[in-house]
This record gives sequence, C-alpha cells and structure tokens, in this order.
Amino acid sequence: MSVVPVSYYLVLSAVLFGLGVVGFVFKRNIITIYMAIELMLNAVNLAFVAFARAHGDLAGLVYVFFVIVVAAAEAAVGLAIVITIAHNRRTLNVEDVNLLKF
Amino acid sequence: MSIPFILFFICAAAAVLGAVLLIVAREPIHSALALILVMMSLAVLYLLLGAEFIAAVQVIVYAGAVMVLFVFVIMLLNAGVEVRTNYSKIAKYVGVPLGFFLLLEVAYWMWGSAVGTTVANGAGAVNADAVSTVDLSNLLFRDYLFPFEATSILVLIAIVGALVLAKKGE
Amino acid sequence: MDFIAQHAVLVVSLAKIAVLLFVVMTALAYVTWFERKVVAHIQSRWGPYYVGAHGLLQPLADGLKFLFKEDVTPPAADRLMYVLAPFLALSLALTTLALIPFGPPSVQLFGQPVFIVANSSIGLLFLFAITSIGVYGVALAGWSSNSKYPLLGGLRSSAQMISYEVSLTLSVVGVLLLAGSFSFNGIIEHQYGSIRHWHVWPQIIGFLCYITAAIAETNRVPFDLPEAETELVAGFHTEYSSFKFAMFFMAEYANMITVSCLATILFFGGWLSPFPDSWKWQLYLPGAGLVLLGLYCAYDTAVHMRGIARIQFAVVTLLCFAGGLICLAPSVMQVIQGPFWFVTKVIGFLFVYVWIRGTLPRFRYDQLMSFGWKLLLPVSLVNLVATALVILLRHG
Amino acid sequence: MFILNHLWLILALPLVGAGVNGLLGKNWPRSAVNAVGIGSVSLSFLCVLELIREFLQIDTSHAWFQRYFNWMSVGGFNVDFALSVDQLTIVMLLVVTFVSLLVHIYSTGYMAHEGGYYRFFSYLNLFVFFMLTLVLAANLVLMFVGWEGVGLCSYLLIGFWFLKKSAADAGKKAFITTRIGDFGFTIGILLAFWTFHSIDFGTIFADVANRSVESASAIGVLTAICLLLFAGAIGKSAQIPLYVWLPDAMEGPTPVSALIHAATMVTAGVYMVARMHPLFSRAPLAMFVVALVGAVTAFYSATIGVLQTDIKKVLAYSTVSQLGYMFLGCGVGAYAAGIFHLMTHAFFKGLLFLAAGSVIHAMNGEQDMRKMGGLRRKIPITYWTMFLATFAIAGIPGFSGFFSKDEILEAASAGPHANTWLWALGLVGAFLTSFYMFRLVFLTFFGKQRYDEKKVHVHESPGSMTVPLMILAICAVAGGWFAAPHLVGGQDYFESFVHPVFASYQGQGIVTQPESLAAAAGEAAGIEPSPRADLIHALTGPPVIAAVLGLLLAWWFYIHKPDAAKRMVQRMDGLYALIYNKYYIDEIYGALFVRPFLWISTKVLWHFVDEKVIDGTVNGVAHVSREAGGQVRELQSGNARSYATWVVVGAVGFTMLLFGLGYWMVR
Repeated sequence: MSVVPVSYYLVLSAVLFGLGVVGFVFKRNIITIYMAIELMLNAVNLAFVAFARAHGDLAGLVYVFFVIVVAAAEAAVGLAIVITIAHNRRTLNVEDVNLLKF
Repeated sequence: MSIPFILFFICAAAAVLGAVLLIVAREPIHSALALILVMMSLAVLYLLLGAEFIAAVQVIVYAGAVMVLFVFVIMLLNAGVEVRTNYSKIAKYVGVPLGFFLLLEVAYWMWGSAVGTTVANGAGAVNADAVSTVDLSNLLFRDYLFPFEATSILVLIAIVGALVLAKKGE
Repeated sequence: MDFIAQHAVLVVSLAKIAVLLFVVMTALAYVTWFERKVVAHIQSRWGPYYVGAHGLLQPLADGLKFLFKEDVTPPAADRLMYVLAPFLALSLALTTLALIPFGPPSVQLFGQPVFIVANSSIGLLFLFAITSIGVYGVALAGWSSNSKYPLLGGLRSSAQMISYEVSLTLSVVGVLLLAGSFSFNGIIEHQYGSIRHWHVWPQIIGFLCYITAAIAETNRVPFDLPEAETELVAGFHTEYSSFKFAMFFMAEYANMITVSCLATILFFGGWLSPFPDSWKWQLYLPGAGLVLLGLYCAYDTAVHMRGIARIQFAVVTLLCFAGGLICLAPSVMQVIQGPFWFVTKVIGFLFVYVWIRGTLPRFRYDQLMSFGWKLLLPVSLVNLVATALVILLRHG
Repeated sequence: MFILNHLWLILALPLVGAGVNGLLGKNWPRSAVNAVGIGSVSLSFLCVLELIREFLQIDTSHAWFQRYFNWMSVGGFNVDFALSVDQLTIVMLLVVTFVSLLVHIYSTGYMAHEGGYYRFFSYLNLFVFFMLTLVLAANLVLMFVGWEGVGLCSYLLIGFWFLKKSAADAGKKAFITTRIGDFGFTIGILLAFWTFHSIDFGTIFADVANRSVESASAIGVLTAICLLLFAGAIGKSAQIPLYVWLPDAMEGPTPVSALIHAATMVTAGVYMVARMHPLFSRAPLAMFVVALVGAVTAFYSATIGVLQTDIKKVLAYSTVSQLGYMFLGCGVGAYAAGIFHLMTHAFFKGLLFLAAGSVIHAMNGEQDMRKMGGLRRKIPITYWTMFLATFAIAGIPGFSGFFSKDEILEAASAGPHANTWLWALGLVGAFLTSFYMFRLVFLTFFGKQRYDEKKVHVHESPGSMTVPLMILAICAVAGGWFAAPHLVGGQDYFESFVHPVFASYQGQGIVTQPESLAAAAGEAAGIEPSPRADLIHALTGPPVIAAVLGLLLAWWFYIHKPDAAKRMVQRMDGLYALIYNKYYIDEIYGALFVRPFLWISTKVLWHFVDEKVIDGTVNGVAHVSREAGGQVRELQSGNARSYATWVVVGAVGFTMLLFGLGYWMVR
C-alpha cells in the first residue's frame, strides 16, 4: 500500500487552523467563538499526531492527550462563564458585552 | 490511487467542509454539528496515522463530552440565530482578511517545510504497526507522570470553578 | 478472484456487514415481540397473539404500519436536524454491533475472522466512543422538534447520558485492569477456562454498577426520563411519527442488544462456554436445545393451534428440527459453539431488561441525578481503586 | 576566659538597652527606663572589669583577637566583624564604660523633668555601643562604623531639644563639620587598603613594621594616609580648623556635653592616632603636623576661653585646648602620655561639666557666669568637687592633670620629636588654662551674688547627681597617681601597663619611659636622689609656675580687684572684641564657605538642575506617556473581536518573522 506524505496532513491542519482563526474573528456568538478555538486546538492536534508519526516519536501523542484534557477543562469553565454572562446580560453577542474598556 | 489516499481526501474534504460550515452557519447548533463533523473526520485521520488510542480519545472526549456540553448549553440558553453586528470595523476589514492570509501563509510554509518527509510505513493500514496503547501509557505514566498529575489538578480546579460560576449564575 | 485476494479485508468485511445487518434487523424486530410477550406474561396477559401464531408476525405488521403511516414534520422544526437525528441514532446504534465478536476469531474465511466485523485492538474504546456520540440523536431530536416536551426530553437525556456515561466507563475499567487489554477477544480469552474464571466474580460491584449505568444509557425503565410517556408524552420523539419514530425505536433496542453483548463479553466470558473443555458432551448442547424446542413446538402445534396458525407453527417446528440436526453435524458443531453461548447469554440479559421494566417504577429526575453522581460514581470509583490495589499487591 | 571569648557581650548589652528603651520605653515608667539604661551600661562595665582580670592572666605581649563573621567581601576587599583587645583598648574601655555609667546615673537626676526621657537614655546607650565598637574594632572599617555611629549619636543628642532652633542648628553644624573631616578619614581608609591590601590593624602594622621611616623631605604614602586619617581626627576631636562645632554643641543637655563632648567621643581622634601610631611614627611630617595642630589649638582655644562668659562655653573651649594637649603629646611621640592625659581629662573634665550642670540646675538653667557668684555656701558639694577638678585641670601639683600635662610638656621639650616652640605654646596654654579655669570658679562661687534671690531659688542637686560628682572628684584627684610614682621613686604603673602597645617605639617615642626605668633601676640600687631630683624638677618646672601664675592672676582680677578687669578691657578693647567674638571665625567660615555653598545650592542646583532639568525630565516623561496613553487607549474598545484581530495581527507578524528567519537560515 502506498503512503500519504506527512505534508498533506500538515497542510490540512494549517488550513483548519486558519479557518479556526477566521471563525474566531468572524463569529459573534460567544459559544461559536469557543467552538472556533476548539477547532484550532484540533488542527494543532492533527499536526502533532502527524509529526509524531513522521518521526516515530510517541511524545507527540502524549501532547495531544494533554491538549485534549486541557481543552475539556477549558470548555467546562468557559461554558460556565457563558451561562453566567447569558444570565446577567441576556445576550450571547460578544459585541454587546463591551463594558470593560477605556 | 490507493485506499489510504481516498480515505484521506474524503476525510480532509469533510473536515474542511465542517470548518467552513462552522463559520458560515448562523445557528449555533449547526456550527456545533459542523465541528463534530470535523472532529469525527480528524479521528479517522488519526486512525490513518495509526494513532488508535488518540482517535478513540478524540471521539470520546471531544465529540462525546465537550461537544455534548456545547450542545447542552446551546439548548439550555436556547441560543438562536446569531446577529451579525459589526461594531468592530477593524475585525471586519482587517481581522478576517488577515485570518485568511495567515491560513495561506502557514499552509505554504507547512508544505515547504514538510515536503519529502513521509510517514514511515504503511499509514494506510489502520491496524498495521498501529501505536500500541501500552507504549503510550508507559510514556504517559512514567516520563510524563508529573505533567499528567498537574493536568489532573487542573481539571479538578476547572470542575470547582465551573460549579462556582454556575451557582452564581442562578 | 484476485480482487478478493487483494482486498480480502474489504470484501469479507462488506459481506459480514450485510449479513450482520440482516440478522440484527430481524433480531430487533423480534426483541420487541419478546419484550411485549414477557411483560405481558409478567402482568399475566397474553400479549400479541392473533397476528401469526403466538403473534410471531406482529413485528412484521408493526413494520408495515410504520412504513405506511403519514410522515408529519412540524412546520417550526429545524428540518435538517429533524431528519438527521433519527438516522444518527439508528446508524450509530447499529455501528457498535460491528465491533462485537459473536464467536472465536479462530473461525476464519479468506483469512478473516467470521464472527466479528471490525477486529480492533482497542474495540472497547471504539465502542464507548460510538455510544458517547449516540446522545446526539436524542438531543438533536429534542432540539429540532422545536417544542416544549421534546426539548425537555432532549435536555434530560443529554444530561442523563453524560452523567451515567462516566460511571459506565469507570465500572468497566476494573475489567480492563484484570484483562490488561482493550480488545474484546483479549478480554474474553482472559476469562478462558470455566465459569469460575469469569470476571463477574471479582468484579461483582463493577458488574452491578455497569448494569445500572447501562440501563440509564439506553433510557430504559427505571431511567426512561427522556421518553417518560406519562410526563413528557414520550419526550424527545413526541413529534416524530411513522418511520422516523421507528428508527428511534429500533435504535433503542439496538442499544439494548449492544449493552447486553458488552455485559456478556466483559463479565460473562463472551462466547466461552461455562463448562471446562474436558466436558465433551457440551458440544451437543446447541443441537439438543434446538431439537427440544422443536419438540415443544410440535406439541403445541398438535394441541393448541388451529387453522392457519397451525401451518405457520408447523413450519417453525420444522425449522427448529432442521437447525438442530445441522448443529449436530460434526463440522458445524465446533463452529456453532461460540455463537450459541454468546446468543444465549445475550438473550438472558435481554430478559433481565424486560423483567426490570415490568417490575420497577420510574425515578424522579433529581433522584436520577443524585443517584448517578452521589452513589453510582463513587461506588464505581472505589471499586476501581480497590481492583487496582489488589492487582498491585498480587503482581508487585 | 568567658569575656575574652565573648567580647561581643560588651557591645551587645548597651545595644540591647538602646533597642529596648527606644522601641518599648515610650510608655514605661521612668524607673523602668532607668533600670534598662543604667543596668545595661553597668553590666557592660562589670564585663570590662572581668575582661581586665582575665586579660591580665593571659600573655599580654600582643593583642587578643577575635573574629565573628565576615561582614562584607567584595573581590579582595574583606571586612570581618572582628574585635581586638590590648592595653590601649582596655584603658579606653574602662574610661568609656565608667564615665558613661556615672553620667547615666547623673542623668536620672538631671533629666528628671525633661520630656523624651526614654529617647534620651536610648540615645545614650546607643552612643556607648558605638563608642565601644570604635574602641574594640580590629579593622579600620569597623572602627569607622563606630566613628560615624558616635557622630550620629552626638547629632541626635545635641539636637535633643530639637524644637529649639539653635539646638537643631548646632546638631547639624556638628554633624556637617565632622563630616568634612570624615571625608578625609574615608579616603585615608581607602588609601590604606590600596597600600596594604588589607584594613586589619594586625596586617597593616605587620606590613608597616618592615617599611623604612619616611623623612620629612621625602614624603610617601604613609604620610598621606596619616594626614588623611588625622583630618578625620581633627573633625572629630574639634581641632583647628574644624573646632567650631564643639562650642555650639553645648546646646545639648549637660550630661551629653560631659560624656560625649568632653570625656569620650571627642577623644576618639586621639585614640585613633594612638591606635595607628605605627604609621604615624614612620611619618615624621605627619607627626609634626599633629603636634603643631595640637599645640596651636591648645593655645588658641585657651585664649578664647579666657573671655567667655557662658560657663559651658568656657568648658567647651577648655576641652578643645586639652584635646590639643593630647595631640601634642601624640605628635611628639609620647603616646602613653597623650592617652594618660585622655584618661585624666575624662575624669576631671567630665566632673567639671557635671558640676557645671549641677550649677545650672541650681540656677534654673542660668548659664551666664556674670549672673552668678557667691554660690559657695549654697551648693557646697558642687563647689568642692568643681574646685578640685579645677585644680586638676590647672595642673596644680598633686592633682591628676598635673602629671599628665607635665609628661606631655616634658616630652615636647625633651623628646626625640621635641620642639621648643610647641613647648612654649603648650606652656602659655597651660598658664591661660589655669587662669580662665580659676576665673570660672571665682566668678561662679566667690564674690557677691549677682542674681535675683527672689527669682532663682538656688538649691543643691539631688543625690543621684552629687554622688557621681564625688566619685569623679576622687578619680580627678587620685587618677594621676597611676603614673605618678616614678616621681616619688617607683614604677610607673600606667606606663608599664600600656608599654607593650607602644613597645615597638621604645626610646624614640616615650620620654618618661627611660626615666621610670632609670628610677626603677636607681630604686633597685638603693640610690634615692634621682627620683627626688625628678620630683623637685617637676615641682619647680615651668608648667607648675605657669599654673600658679594663672591662679594668682585670676585671684587678682576677680577677687582682689574686680574692677581691674573692666579697666583692662577698656584699655585694649580691640583685642577684647576680637577674642570675645572668638576671632570672628564663625563669621569668616560663613563668608568663605557657607554662603557660596548656599548660593550654588539654591541658584544652580535647586532652581536650575533640580527644578528645570530633573523635574522637567520627569514631568515631561509623565506628560508624554499620558498623552500617548490617551491616544493608545482608544484601541481598548472593549470589543472582544477587535482584540481577537490584534491577536491575529500579532500571530501573522510573528509567523512572518519566524518563517522568514527559518527560510533565511536555510539559505
């Protein structure tokens, strides 16, 4: 069976990451912004796994593991915050949550 | 064109599609589904790369727990169609284009950097020389024991924090 | 032919999938029949009786009814997901079955094991992965219907599933520690020997936790909050009708089967027979069993059946006898052992399911949650730690 | 050997006392403050006594050295917290602890009605601590610590009544003036380190021992070091030209004047010179400068003292001149004599000040002698003690001052560094000394009373003040007999005690030494005449004559014909005005140094450098950053998306940089 070059995976992860960034800037809904962040994390994970595979080094996978765990924690806290915001401000639009400024 | 290639391109297409959907969808729930799609296809890619355990964890934790949480919150807050306000001009005229630019840039350099290096052997066969979970766990619980414990503490803190916040919300 | 040689995996897998699908679909149908019958008898009724002998054709009738009913879609519904949800639910439920080994891997065809579709080294993880996604079907259904009861049902089910998935997984880890493997075959072979080596004995607590959590995972009584007819009017699938409803229905039963299979594999030695190999006579059990069943059917046909039912039942009788005889043939005898024991155990579990449904009342929601988090989770955790300690002490 | 091994105890006790009184004493009853203050000092006095007992048991040919910890170590520059004890140190320790103990006791009576009681005792204890540090120090830097410490305490105590402007100014004046000298002292230390690569006395002296004596023509580094260190001594010991602070220092409470500005601190300079004698003895020029400054000061300040009317001012100038005698002694190589005079002076000058304090106390703070007189009957104890002290300082034979001053003058006349002119100056100084001292006594205690009986109720001081007076009176009278015996045939205890310290300068430094040895020899041989001849020679020596003349002159002017003085004044009023105004030295200094400095500081440093340059810069920076912030803060729109945009911008820039670099490196 022939082989998929690592660069393919890397490019894919780059594309996903970029899309995540775009979403991060483009979206207005706090929850979807969180999702964009998760997307970026996933892209990075893909790069990790690809490299781990390319260099035959399992450490990459360990990092992915940690990334996933941290992402889970972050989602938990983040969503709790989102709920609080929604309860207090009655909105999920980040552009309406802008009291903290000059 | 062999099976791994076909699989790869299918999944890659699915992933990119999902990412794009995540951005363009107006319903948060649709975005969530799109993201789940991305994650599932990524899991398949991990399988292609022989990282079975990571694939499983990806699905269980991400798709199975994190995203469920997201969906749950969306349903709880009954988050409706997103309002495309544009209070921040800079984000509209600078941020988004720059984001795309970053995409192309990183992709370009990734391509340039990794050309030539190919997966060691037979990335196609999922079971062939898959990373043994035993080795991974050895690495995780011996060499990376401290980070592991640190992460566990982080998670504990996250739980407490989430509880506190949720309580305050009520 | 060389194509087969090249892509043996592909071809054989496809074949197996096809067969499995057929078998499972049928099984699903008849599990419903089985349930109705058992519950009926628990409540001292007859249950389905008139469509075919002993209501054997009832599932078929139901299926036809579902097919020909009008498919209503609420105008306010989110169409895409309204359609997507049931497919998601059913497909995921069926997918899990692909990982279940119904018989020993030693039985092979074109160098591929026959009784398992996807023989993964971390099958258990995959299975959990897929079940963990299963919640979306319910949640999305509840959301997309865009009405009160379904939303509540969806919320409830997603919350409940997340909660109980934790203890479900934890309760299984004990077994994993014992077997030291994620692959089903590994786990089963670790219980090789006789009934004494089954994991249910060392992991009795884990087993109880597992069963409880499993029932909750499958939204069955007494944990059927998401579809509590009496309070939520069938919860998340209130708005569904016709075949979409059927899909949810089938998904639920498929999940029941999966969970039962899992219990069998993890705690009851999967396709292993409860007797030591030295007892040769056990090889005749499958055939003998079928023949006995045939004899009962014959008696029944002769005594109680009237009219067309008698003809139908005669056919059943013949099938039983034929099957029994085939199973007694030496070549088949070996092959059939595994599946026989496996299916027997699974049917046992299904019976327990139905039994519980027939006897226990439903939890209140807060009870459900506090039970899951404050009792089940700690107990399974303690069990896990205790197991780990014992293993540590034993193998240094 | 307990104290020898725990020298730090002697230091620690007063320090603890100071700390306790200063930190906690505020709300304590005075009895408690007394207990702490006096207790600590008396304990340390007992320690000193014990130290002497132990010291006499060990081999005393070289200094006892103890190192505690390394204080600072910069490159080759090592400073240990190390203490050393030798005979010289012991004498100083004895004087310091003894006098300060008496002064503490005295103060309990004198300060009884003052505020800030605890503060006063805390300062006193602190002073004792620093003084002992100065004395015990085994290296220049630690000595300098004590040196500055006593300066600080003197400042604090002079300005003890800091609400009185004159007191505060006097404190500042003292501090700044001495600082000028200390500047030289510091440079001297640095130069010493540069020369000997060490600041430990032991090392330095060992190094010096094998250096040749620098002749006055060929001046070397030793001379430089000595002169610089002596500059410090000039400041601290109030010699010409830096003596101006001492008279003003009389603003402080009288016990302070007695302890710090008569008995101990001001003698630190003399001690330092004696301590560094190996260097001085190898720098003849420096020696001569010391002697010259000493002699001139002795004469000069005596002349000023003649016409002062403030009782304490008179004593102040007499202190300056007595210090001059000490330096004269050291300058002509009679270190032992100088130190001996230091000791006796500590006794009688301390006594004089305390007695003067008692008088002032009796007069309710009146210090002008012209408003006193006839106090003889009213305050007998004060009168008698002061009278004895006057005899001592005047050098009337038999009293302590006689022996020490006689030795110094003898060394000036007959020593190896002898110099007739200096001797002459000293002699005239002695005459003037006895004159103005008796003038003081006569004006104060004799004649008809010139104060208003109804206003001032004259009364004898309490026991807490009179007892120290009496003790000191005994010392002032008998103190001299430590060194006396060779005159009446016998061994000079003081000489032979401090002999090991100055041993290396046998014959060239100490004049009386051979004499006393000869006396001892003669005594051994049973030959009497030589001591008797000495005795006659000493009793009929010029100093005695000068002293007696001074006494008679004072008697003539202020008792026999009181109006003669006035006529004399009218006859030569120009000279009178000159001397009465202390030769206008303060005014000259004011014109020469103070005003120009003031002008530069005000006009240049303050109005231009500080206000324009420094403040301008600071305010400018603040202003600029504030404006910039005002512009930049617009960026913080509070809109998360714009923040996200900035993050992206940063990411893009960084990746560009990163990849660009990577690309460039690859190529």
